[in-house]
Amino acid sequence: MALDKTGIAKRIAQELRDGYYVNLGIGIPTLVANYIPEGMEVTLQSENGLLGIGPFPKKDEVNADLINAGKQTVTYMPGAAFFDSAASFAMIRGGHIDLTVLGAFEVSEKGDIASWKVPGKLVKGMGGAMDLVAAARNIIAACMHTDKDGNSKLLSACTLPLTGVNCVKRVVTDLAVVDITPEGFRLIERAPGISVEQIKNATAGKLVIEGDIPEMKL
Amino acid sequence: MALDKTGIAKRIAQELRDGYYVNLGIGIPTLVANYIPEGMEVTLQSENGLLGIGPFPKKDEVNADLINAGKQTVTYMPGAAFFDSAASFAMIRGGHIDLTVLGAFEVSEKGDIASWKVPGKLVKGMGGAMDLVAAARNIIAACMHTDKDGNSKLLSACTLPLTGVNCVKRVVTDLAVVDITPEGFRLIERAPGISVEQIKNATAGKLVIEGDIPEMKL
Amino acid sequence: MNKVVKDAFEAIQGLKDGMTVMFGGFGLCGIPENCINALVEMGIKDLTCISNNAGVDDFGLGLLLRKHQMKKMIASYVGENKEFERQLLSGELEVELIPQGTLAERIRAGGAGIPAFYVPAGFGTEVQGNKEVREYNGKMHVLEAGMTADFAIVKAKVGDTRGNLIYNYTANNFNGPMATAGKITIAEVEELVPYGELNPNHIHTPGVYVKRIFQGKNYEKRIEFVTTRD
Amino acid sequence: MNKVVKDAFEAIQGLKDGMTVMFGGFGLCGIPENCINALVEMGIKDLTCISNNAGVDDFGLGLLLRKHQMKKMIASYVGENKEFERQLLSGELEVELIPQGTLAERIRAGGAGIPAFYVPAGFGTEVQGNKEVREYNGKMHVLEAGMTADFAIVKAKVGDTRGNLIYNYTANNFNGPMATAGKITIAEVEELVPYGELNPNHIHTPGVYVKRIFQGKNYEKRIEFVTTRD
Repeated sequence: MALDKTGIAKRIAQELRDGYYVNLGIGIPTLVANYIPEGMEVTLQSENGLLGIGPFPKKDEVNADLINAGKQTVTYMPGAAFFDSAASFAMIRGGHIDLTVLGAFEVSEKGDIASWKVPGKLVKGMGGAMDLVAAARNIIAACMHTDKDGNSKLLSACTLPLTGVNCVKRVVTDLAVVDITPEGFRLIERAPGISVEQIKNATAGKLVIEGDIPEMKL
Repeated sequence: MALDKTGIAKRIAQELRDGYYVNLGIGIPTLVANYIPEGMEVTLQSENGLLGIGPFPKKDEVNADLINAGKQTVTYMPGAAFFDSAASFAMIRGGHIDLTVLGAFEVSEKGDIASWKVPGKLVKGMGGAMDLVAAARNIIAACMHTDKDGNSKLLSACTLPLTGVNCVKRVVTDLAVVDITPEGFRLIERAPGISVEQIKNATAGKLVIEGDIPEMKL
Repeated sequence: MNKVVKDAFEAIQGLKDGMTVMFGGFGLCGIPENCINALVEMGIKDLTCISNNAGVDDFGLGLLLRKHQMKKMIASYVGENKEFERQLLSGELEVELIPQGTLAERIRAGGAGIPAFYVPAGFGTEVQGNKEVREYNGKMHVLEAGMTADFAIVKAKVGDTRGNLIYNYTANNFNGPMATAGKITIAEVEELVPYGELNPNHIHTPGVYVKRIFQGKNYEKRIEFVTTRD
Repeated sequence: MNKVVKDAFEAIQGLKDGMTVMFGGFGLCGIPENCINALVEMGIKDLTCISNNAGVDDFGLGLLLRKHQMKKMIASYVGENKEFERQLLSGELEVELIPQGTLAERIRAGGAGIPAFYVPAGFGTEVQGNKEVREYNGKMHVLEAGMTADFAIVKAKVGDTRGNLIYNYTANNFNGPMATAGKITIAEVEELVPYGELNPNHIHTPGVYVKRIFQGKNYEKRIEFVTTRD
């Protein structure tokens, strides 16, 4: 069965390693924070100037001066640090964040990502997404494998305005985990109960399938 | 009579204005701090990361973590701020310092300054001098008018390796105050008892003399 | 050296129609509420506003929008703002979108006397436009320009009478860089203390950058998305 | 995530002959004494050292010089150091002098993913060399490159077990920028505290930059010029 958003988040959480500094985008990526494995120290960065995001506050802890990049109230973890936006993106641009997880409208087999603008729809802006994808050492895109009309989001080339080129390393969708390789999308894992054939049919870009493709363990 | 170093410092102190942020170089410029007019608030910047240098410490106040750009122990004034070297030179380069006073080996009539290197002598480095002269909005060079052999330090063109080009606005020497103008050095004031003729003879670059030249009031 | 002014109205003196103004804040967090309100009341118009976001319909920069005081908005994300949307679609408002990190660095560079620098963000996207590109370390970069403004208006938690500022938590955001990049920088603070009271090791913005400072009042500190776990 | 190491010897593991190493400090103020001493004791050689200054004959980087462990020194001002002088004149030591502000900014840029940027410093001087120049705002500028190192070794007053650092007074200097620019950054601190003890608004170097941290010992904190008013 195809994963729901929570399932995608759970699978992405398996990419975390002890000591990682991670930036989670808005949407599915934010959910990853709920599935950090017990005992693992992962520090979440918020590009508005916080290293060490904590859980949402209790009602009486809400502080207008303490929000995340999605403008939601948050708390901070022991060992956190605050800094300004230039310092925050210096950290991102300088490659000091181990993993970035971003939502995507489309991903190409070359690792291009489109995530910020749909022609004809009102443009709200790219926020920090272009900086994150241009700089992070390790970028995972999180999205549904197809849109609600069944059109693949994993393409040979993106059709929407790009957020960044040649940057995504791995895509985790409701159907599969695929890596970006010089040969195209390489199928790594299937969602539980999803067949290779289903993934193939849902992927418009070149899909490399080698050997047995294991099922995700969630 | 030609001024001594203290006299030069006293004259330069007359350039200070209330609220100025000032960077004083090593040597004569440092002495300027002793002659800040009573009641005037002048904040001294030290390029190693301090805005608000205080007087030298008493013996029991000496702190190894608190030095000026000349590596001397200092104190800090109420209202001071500390920052790192990149931030300090961002402040300098961004033109936020009102006045910079620097020692000079030579100054040209175009406002070029040589102050860091004498061929044949061991080079210790330019430190922050090149950054200061390239960026400060208002640069006063402090030096003797001639070297000990009587050679002028105010030249049509510098002979020593440059610290910066076209940057000095005013030169205060033991003999005179001169401004850099498109026409050359323009004589502004004479040291007490020094004649225009003496200054002319001591100046190798073009010296513009217009009207009566007043004596400095020290 | 008296940097202390009475209130926002005195602080914005000289801020005229057609000027370029930076506003600190991220969303509604750390915005200079008092000065924004004073600009609205004074009706200063044709402003080019540089701010990461554009406020909401009835708060923050949204108030300037509602009174048509903005000619152009330079931001990274304009957020949920219906009036903004309307003015953009009708062509009343010009908008320039800049990646957030590039925006922050352009402002820092403007304050630091760096006229241009290379960043990887935006390469291969419409942000690249006609900008120069160059490869460094096997990766393409875009040449971006430092940015300054006629006025920069920032908000801090505490300030002293010499203009030293300390921000609180994530309310630093664009306030720190912007404070360095205004030809005239105004700081409004929740608490103004005599100079000498702040620990000089804890200061985020040294006073040299601030020309005018005042203690603001009636801070609403509205929260865009109150999200709690209980 | 354990960043805490036992001592300087454990901290410098992997630092090998021929590497490029940044050392924080200005003169003798804020230098990583423990790591310098460990490098001397280990005899690691052919180092390219990036530091604003070169220490004095019998302290700081002067100790590395004395044992001929330095191949090249990159600095803004080498100061009073007879052995340095001797090695320079004899050609044993290569020296590259960089204006102090450009050095600081190149290091900051290296840590911030900015491969190149324009500054006015050095234009028309021998520092310009073959670098690209360009006019901005009526003033000539020189293109300078970001700078990183195999190791950056910094010293802070207080640090926590997650690598967050707070510097004291002017002992921040090059430590802050360098902490961001090492492929591996080592921090030695006078006091190491459990994470959570530092006020997150007061941290100068966020822990993300620091890979290894330890509490140093026997700090001499020598002063180059003790100058008093009494």
